[in-house]
Amino acid sequence: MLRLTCPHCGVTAEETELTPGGEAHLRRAGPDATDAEFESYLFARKNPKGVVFERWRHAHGCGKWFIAARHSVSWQVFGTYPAQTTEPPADLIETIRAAIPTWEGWQ
Amino acid sequence: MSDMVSALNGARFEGFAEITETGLCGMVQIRADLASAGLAQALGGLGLSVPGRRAILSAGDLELGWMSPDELMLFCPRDRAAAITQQLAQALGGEHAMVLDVSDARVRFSIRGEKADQVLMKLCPVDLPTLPQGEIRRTRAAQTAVAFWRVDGGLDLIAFRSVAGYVMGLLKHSARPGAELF
Amino acid sequence: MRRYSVFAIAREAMRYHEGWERAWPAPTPKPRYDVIVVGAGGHGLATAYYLGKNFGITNVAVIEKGWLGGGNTGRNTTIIRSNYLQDPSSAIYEKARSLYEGLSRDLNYNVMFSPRGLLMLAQTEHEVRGYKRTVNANDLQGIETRWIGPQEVKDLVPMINLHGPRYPVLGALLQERGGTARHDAVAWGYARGCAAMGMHILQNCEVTAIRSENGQVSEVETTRGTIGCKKLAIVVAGHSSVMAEKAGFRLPVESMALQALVSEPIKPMIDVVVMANTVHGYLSQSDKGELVIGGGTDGFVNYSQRGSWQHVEETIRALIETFPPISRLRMLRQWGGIVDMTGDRSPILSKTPVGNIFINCGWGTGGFKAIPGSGWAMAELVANGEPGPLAADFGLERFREGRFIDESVAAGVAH
Amino acid sequence: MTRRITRLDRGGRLIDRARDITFCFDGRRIPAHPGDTLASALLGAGHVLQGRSFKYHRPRGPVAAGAEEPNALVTLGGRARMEPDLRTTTTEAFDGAEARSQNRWPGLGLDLLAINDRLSAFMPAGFYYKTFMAGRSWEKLFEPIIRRSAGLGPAPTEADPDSYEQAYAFADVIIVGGGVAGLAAALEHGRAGARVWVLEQTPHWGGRAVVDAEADGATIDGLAPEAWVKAALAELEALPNVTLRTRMLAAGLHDHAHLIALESVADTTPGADLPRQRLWRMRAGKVIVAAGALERPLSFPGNDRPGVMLASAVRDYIVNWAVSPGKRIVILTNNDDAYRTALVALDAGIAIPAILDLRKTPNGPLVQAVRDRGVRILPGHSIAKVLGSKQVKGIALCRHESRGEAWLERIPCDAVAMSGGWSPTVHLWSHCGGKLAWDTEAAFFAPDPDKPPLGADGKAMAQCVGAAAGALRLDACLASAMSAAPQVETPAEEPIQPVWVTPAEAGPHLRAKMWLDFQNDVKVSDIQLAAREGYQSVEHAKRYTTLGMATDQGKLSNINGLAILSQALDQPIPATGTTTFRPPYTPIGFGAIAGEARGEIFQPLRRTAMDAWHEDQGAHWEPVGQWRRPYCYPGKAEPHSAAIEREVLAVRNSVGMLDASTLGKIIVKGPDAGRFLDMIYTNMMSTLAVGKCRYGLMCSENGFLMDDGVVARLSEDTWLCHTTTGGAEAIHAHMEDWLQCEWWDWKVWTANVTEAYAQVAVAGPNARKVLEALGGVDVSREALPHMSWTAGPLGGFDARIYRISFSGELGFEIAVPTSQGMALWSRLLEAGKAFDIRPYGTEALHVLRAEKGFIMIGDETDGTVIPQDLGLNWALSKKKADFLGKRAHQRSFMASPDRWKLVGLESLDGSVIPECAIAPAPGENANRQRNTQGRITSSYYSPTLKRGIAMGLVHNGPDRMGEEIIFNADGKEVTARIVSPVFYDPKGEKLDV
Ligand SMILES: Cc1cc2nc3c(=O)[nH]c(=O)nc-3n(C[C@H](O)[C@H](O)[C@H](O)COP(=O)(O)OP(=O)(O)OC[C@H]3O[C@@H](n4cnc5c(N)ncnc54)[C@H](O)[C@@H]3O)c2cc1C
Ligand SMILES: NC(=O)c1ccc[n+]([C@@H]2O[C@H](COP(=O)([O-])OP(=O)(O)OC[C@H]3O[C@@H](n4cnc5c(N)ncnc54)[C@H](O)[C@@H]3O)[C@@H](O)[C@H]2O)c1
Ligand SMILES: Cc1cc2nc3c(=O)[nH]c(=O)nc-3n(C[C@H](O)[C@H](O)[C@H](O)COP(=O)(O)O)c2cc1C
Ligand SMILES: [Zn+2]
Repeated sequence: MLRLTCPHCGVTAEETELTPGGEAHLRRAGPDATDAEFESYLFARKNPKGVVFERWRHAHGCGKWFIAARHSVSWQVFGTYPAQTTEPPADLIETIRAAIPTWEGWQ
Repeated sequence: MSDMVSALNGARFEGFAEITETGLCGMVQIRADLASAGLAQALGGLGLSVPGRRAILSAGDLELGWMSPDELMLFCPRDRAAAITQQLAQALGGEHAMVLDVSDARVRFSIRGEKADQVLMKLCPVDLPTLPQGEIRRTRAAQTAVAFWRVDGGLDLIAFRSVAGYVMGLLKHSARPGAELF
Repeated sequence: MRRYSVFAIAREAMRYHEGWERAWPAPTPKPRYDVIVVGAGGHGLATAYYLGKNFGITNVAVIEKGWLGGGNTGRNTTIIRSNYLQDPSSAIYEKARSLYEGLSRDLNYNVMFSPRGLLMLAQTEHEVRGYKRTVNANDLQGIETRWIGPQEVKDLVPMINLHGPRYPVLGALLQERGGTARHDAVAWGYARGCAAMGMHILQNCEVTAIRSENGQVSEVETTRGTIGCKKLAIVVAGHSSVMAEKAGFRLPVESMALQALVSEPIKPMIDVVVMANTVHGYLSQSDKGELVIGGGTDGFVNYSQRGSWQHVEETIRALIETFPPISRLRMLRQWGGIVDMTGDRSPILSKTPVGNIFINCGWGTGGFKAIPGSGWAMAELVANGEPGPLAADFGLERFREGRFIDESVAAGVAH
Repeated sequence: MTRRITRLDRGGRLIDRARDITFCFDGRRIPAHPGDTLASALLGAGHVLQGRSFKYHRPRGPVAAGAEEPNALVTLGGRARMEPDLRTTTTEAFDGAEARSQNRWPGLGLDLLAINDRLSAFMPAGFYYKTFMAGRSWEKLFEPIIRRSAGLGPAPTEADPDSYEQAYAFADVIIVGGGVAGLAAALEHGRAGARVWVLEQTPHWGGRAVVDAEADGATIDGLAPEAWVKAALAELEALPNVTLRTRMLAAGLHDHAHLIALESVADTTPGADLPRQRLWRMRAGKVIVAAGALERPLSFPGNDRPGVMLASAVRDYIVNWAVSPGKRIVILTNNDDAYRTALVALDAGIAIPAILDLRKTPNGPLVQAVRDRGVRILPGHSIAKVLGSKQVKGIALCRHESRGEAWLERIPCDAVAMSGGWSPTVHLWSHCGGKLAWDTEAAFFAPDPDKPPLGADGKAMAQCVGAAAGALRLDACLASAMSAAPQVETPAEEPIQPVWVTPAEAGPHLRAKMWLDFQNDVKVSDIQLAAREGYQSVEHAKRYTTLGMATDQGKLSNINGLAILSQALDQPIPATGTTTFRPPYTPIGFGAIAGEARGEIFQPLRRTAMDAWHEDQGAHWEPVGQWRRPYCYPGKAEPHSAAIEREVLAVRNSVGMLDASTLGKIIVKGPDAGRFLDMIYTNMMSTLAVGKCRYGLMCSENGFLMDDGVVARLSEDTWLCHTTTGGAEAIHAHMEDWLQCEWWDWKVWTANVTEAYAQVAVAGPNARKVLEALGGVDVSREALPHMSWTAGPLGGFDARIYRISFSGELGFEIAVPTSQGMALWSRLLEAGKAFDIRPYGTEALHVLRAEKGFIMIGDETDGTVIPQDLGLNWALSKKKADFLGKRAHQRSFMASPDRWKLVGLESLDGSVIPECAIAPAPGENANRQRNTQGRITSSYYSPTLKRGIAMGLVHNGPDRMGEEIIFNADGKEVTARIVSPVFYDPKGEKLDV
């Protein structure tokens, strides 16, 4: 059972206090999207065996959504940051690059 | 009002710690930009200031807890809740803020005694020994959401009102005489 | 290949069983095959088997990165049923179940199919309606199921607590010829069957890259060298996204850990398989005596074959509430598997953006029961290049069209 | 068989000889002392035979003295407290305990199923895969036989009367194991001020060192280890930052340094009003595994006979419990450590007729010490056969380098102590990915310190010390655990000689008598068979033979098994590798895993303010999510159907009241609230006038209908959204998700105030009169028209009143603070008396709404239904550029006109169509399934119309009004006519009064 530090309230919460919310940084496809764009937005998932950017809600806590960068095999946590952003913070990207030089990036 | 009843009507249990449902308690939920001057001023009117992250502070019979980056919970005597709600709402009239009297949405328990911590150590995934005085911790107790903080002689805990019976059941189970952890 | 029988055993007993031959050889890879199946789980092996048996295609390699059957096929709770609600699902699961009935003889390998009866407990009015609907659907689908009342449930499962304080048992959906099979034997039996047709099973051979030209795959790179193929079937369950990425497309799939556990062995305690979906737990007893228990899935991407502890707690809590006597049994071992969850929780048997690559995945928490039927349908898809009726509704295009096959509507779960 | 009392006159460091207790074993009274295990007391009373093996039902005695015991399993306690499969070696004896042997019939001494042993030649590993395939012979005949003879202990049949609990703990360092290494590590970290927990599974501190020193006289800082342990404990106890716990098993190490531990609290005092066990969920900065090492047996013919034991176990029984497993003990070893057993045995007056050392020239100080005491040491010798069946009577001696056919001598003895070397206890290290390295010299897998299990920070989360790290010698052991290690005096030892099979050239006949997995009856020959048949991966071999799958999980012999597999495959041991180590270390009880969650506190039960009243009225409850709601209020002996009918008619004819408190209530406020709700709902909410209510629909982004409810506009910038009972939390979370993660710059606040208000629906032609009787705000038709709300005093309550209706009758919903809910309820009952007001439950609610053709989330919808299917197109705003679900509805399958759509259905004979019936259509599909054209979504008897009514989804239904179609349910056919779904008051005249 994993533990993540909520960037909003600073609590290091265990999984039972959190709710997972799937892949982060998806771009919403609205009414004008093509079928392919809409399908991709709703379903196509990167699902990497490696670094994942995933949404979590501190549900049994401050109730806020945040994003965790985590390794999907080792469960190493590279960092967490508030969900109110469209891309991961630069310093976090640096941290991950340093840990995994072969990492192909978050997109 | 005389026909008001709290969830468990003041139920008590004596175990290795003393558990009491504390009866009616006023609770006012405030959602606002916690950094706004208006909020500080509005709270100032009650002799309160904006608590820091996860802090709970008190002034007289008021307590004010930090619930999230844009939410506070004010605890007060039940009969003052409506007035305080109004007062704050008015004071915050110009802001994008929301003040609600949610007094009856929750139930409050007191856990008293030297071993009060141990009651919650059995229910909450929280490092109790390091919980400082003046911090309010939101978490879960077994399978339901709670928040608690230290007070003189033990801990106070709030949970949703509908599960008051469940939470009392948990606390009683935890505080059973002879079942101390240490 | 020598046939297995009681006489063969008796003969071998006389010479200390020194004369048995290998169930499947360990060949060196050929440079090229007509079909490469990636993944020697149940679905991959069954695909190869029916390619040979139904279509005469035997120049086939099944490539496995670890040991065959070591994926989810070797770690599942072995529940077999076909009492699904939606037509496409019940068709393929019933095809599978009916193949299970004769599988031991077909493979000459006892897979211990045990149609001991399967119950899905209804513990809310909502579940009652869901299961009654399923019974009615099954009737039209040609699947034998029936609704039974609480007393009949009690007769089948004497240790059940019908009157749980929270969720009384209101009845159950019973499939009398649902049950279990010995999971490893299914993989081993198919592997032996494939080997008998001269197919190659290449273990410890991981596909590391897929080479395609003009939208057609030509060869795969593996840890045992480059191997060419005319067609490629990807049947790797939890690793489907990883393989799809190598082939250049994304799937509507997320890989998550599903956990299971067994108790210490005890004398027979429960003769049927019971699923209790309101409280999330399912239970059967293996022939060796351990209770085989399945629980919940983590809701996040996880490739670790471990899972989060709280799901074990949830499952055990639920089961004790429903089966109080198990409280004094002990957990012997817990483990996880990486399941591939699709956008509608139903499987994918499909053509792909790459012309001669076919994919079979998305069986998630419930594909063991489907192995023979899925292999059958997948063989048809690979051999003909187009899906047959069993696979027709499970194509990838359904996500674009909004044509979901959602089973959770009745059962709440999809195992 | 004669039983001899083998309790020694002196010694027994763990038992309190001054006190006597007794327990029962198979009906016999067994004397014991506090501190005994069941095994030690049974052995002390001469009961070597303590169990039967799984497959062949061979007689078995304990082979070990600890957690690795595969043989000596019993059932403890009776009736509701019966617990099967307990190891006698780790179960504490207590006064009045009742133990029974298991897996035997009729008795332990005479077990008829031991016939399997005679047939063992026909039952090698995996024999069942090769036969029983004819017809249905497997399911009908063989499987039932196998099932009955498999299994171990009996299945409990009653509910467990005991209670359990959990606890959480956090530490910088958690040390697993209270041997000298663990205590040394505790001193190291405790002195440095870290928060330290030390967990020891047994009731005792000190581990092996204290026992071994009895033999070799080793000292730590000049002290006997026993004294050193005492001093260390005294120091640790004085440190406030150190917590010491015995009887606490570290069961599993999980990701992010999550350690699951099981504490035995009241196992030996059944019936005490205490939690029996406590499951700890611990988080550590680092876990130090100081779990010691496990001795390995040797594979020789007859090594499973009762009386054949691990050499260290023999030593433990003598030193710890003053029990001698035999009067004459032959020792078979490949290392020096077993000589310690000889020394303590000799000191206890036990004869050692011979030590068979598989090495050619053993000569270390320990060997010398034994030789000096005149013991016959036979280098290069081994055992060709163990004589005796239910108890060792002697051994046949042979050369190790032989086929074992030439017996050199028979040596009478009543026990054999064997030692095949040691394996570090790496389980916890390995649970979460710590890797192992094969140490050729020492012949064991040890933790590879360069490949530890990693924690959340990507750094090592565990470390092994002491014997668990492969530091077997006492000096190395302590040095590995502490930076300033104490001074250790301990004898030198010569290297072990790895031997996996002895005699070395044993033929198949003898290899079929060498046990590896004692419990599951896996022999050397079985592993070799697996290799021969291609089950060559260690994981295949495990599954084919069941090696290591027994209740000891291979602790005893897995290493031997994989060494033999390696030999068979002619590959080095590391190339074979180990099977996966999985939690728990030893089995842990389900009761403790469930913790407190049973009975009343199994799950949260949500109750409204009026719950107790409903209970008093004898309401029949229905769980709705975690709430419970009255389904109906049956009178004494009144069937539910009658109660429901009565409740429906009360509403139709006069007035009824419903506890609607569970409906979700979400406040949405802010300058962007209208815009936000326009996205969340399919219809337009921003245009709702203040004071008005509007029914709204919500779709998921995928287009499916997810919730519905009435929205009220409270003020210019505030709306109140009602949701379904089950939906409140989910919809609130859904709103917050969109607000926080997509439209975070929109100025909107939400709050879920569901629990702050009790809500009562008053419905029926006389509803207004009831409200008027209470007095207060004007609720007249003019002041409060349908779909509007008002606030003000009502009967002295500060109430909000919504004029809405889910029954089709004049209806009000009154919300007051929850603390006044009961008071309001009582006042309404009181005021309604004049109109014979009746409470009604959820089922009457369902019938009432169905009569009106209102949809119900969960009935008409099931997660695959879109609003268009339900004829709710009017609620899909065409004016809005966007809302959740809008894009989804444009996809071909959802936009298709060719869908199943909602209609009303009436059976021709007026009967109730079975709920969930399905309508077949002509023909079959490509998979030979009957085609279908519709299904029933709701079906009720309508007390108002006195006939069955139903709603359903039918292919192109609305275009087929009046058509008859056949539904199929429960094997019967019912013909129904397609009609409008609004059965009652189609013009809505009852509402507008
Ligand atoms: C705990 C658990 C309980 C379950 N319970 C049930 C149940 O009761 N009933 C039921 O019907 N289903 C159940 N399931 C689901 C079922 O196990 C799976 O759906 C099914 O086994 C999938 O089979 P498969 O052949 O597709 O995949 P797998 O058996 O996982 O086989 C895929 C294979 O592909 C290999 N592979 C992956 N990548 C590569 C590569 N790059 N190169 C080469 N090989 C590769 C893997 O090593 C693996 O062996 C359960 C699953 C789990 C985890
Ligand atoms: N000379 C040899 O061949 C040889 C071989 C093995 C051990 N030894 C001796 O054994 C001693 C080893 O000392 P040590 O401290 O490393 O080990 P130890 O075996 O003395 O102590 C380990 C302790 O850990 C406990 N434990 C094991 N698993 C546990 C779990 N999961 N949860 C809780 N407790 C658990 C055990 O009950 C035991 O008390 C030394 O004296 C060493 O010399 C010698
Ligand atoms: C149906 C079934 C029954 C099992 N029974 C046992 C058992 O009796 N003993 C045991 O040790 N493991 C048992 N296991 C678990 C396996 O040992 C193993 O943990 C599981 O297949 C996952 O593999 P892994 O742990 O090697 O990753 C069983 C597994 C399954 C699927
Ligand atoms: Zn937080």
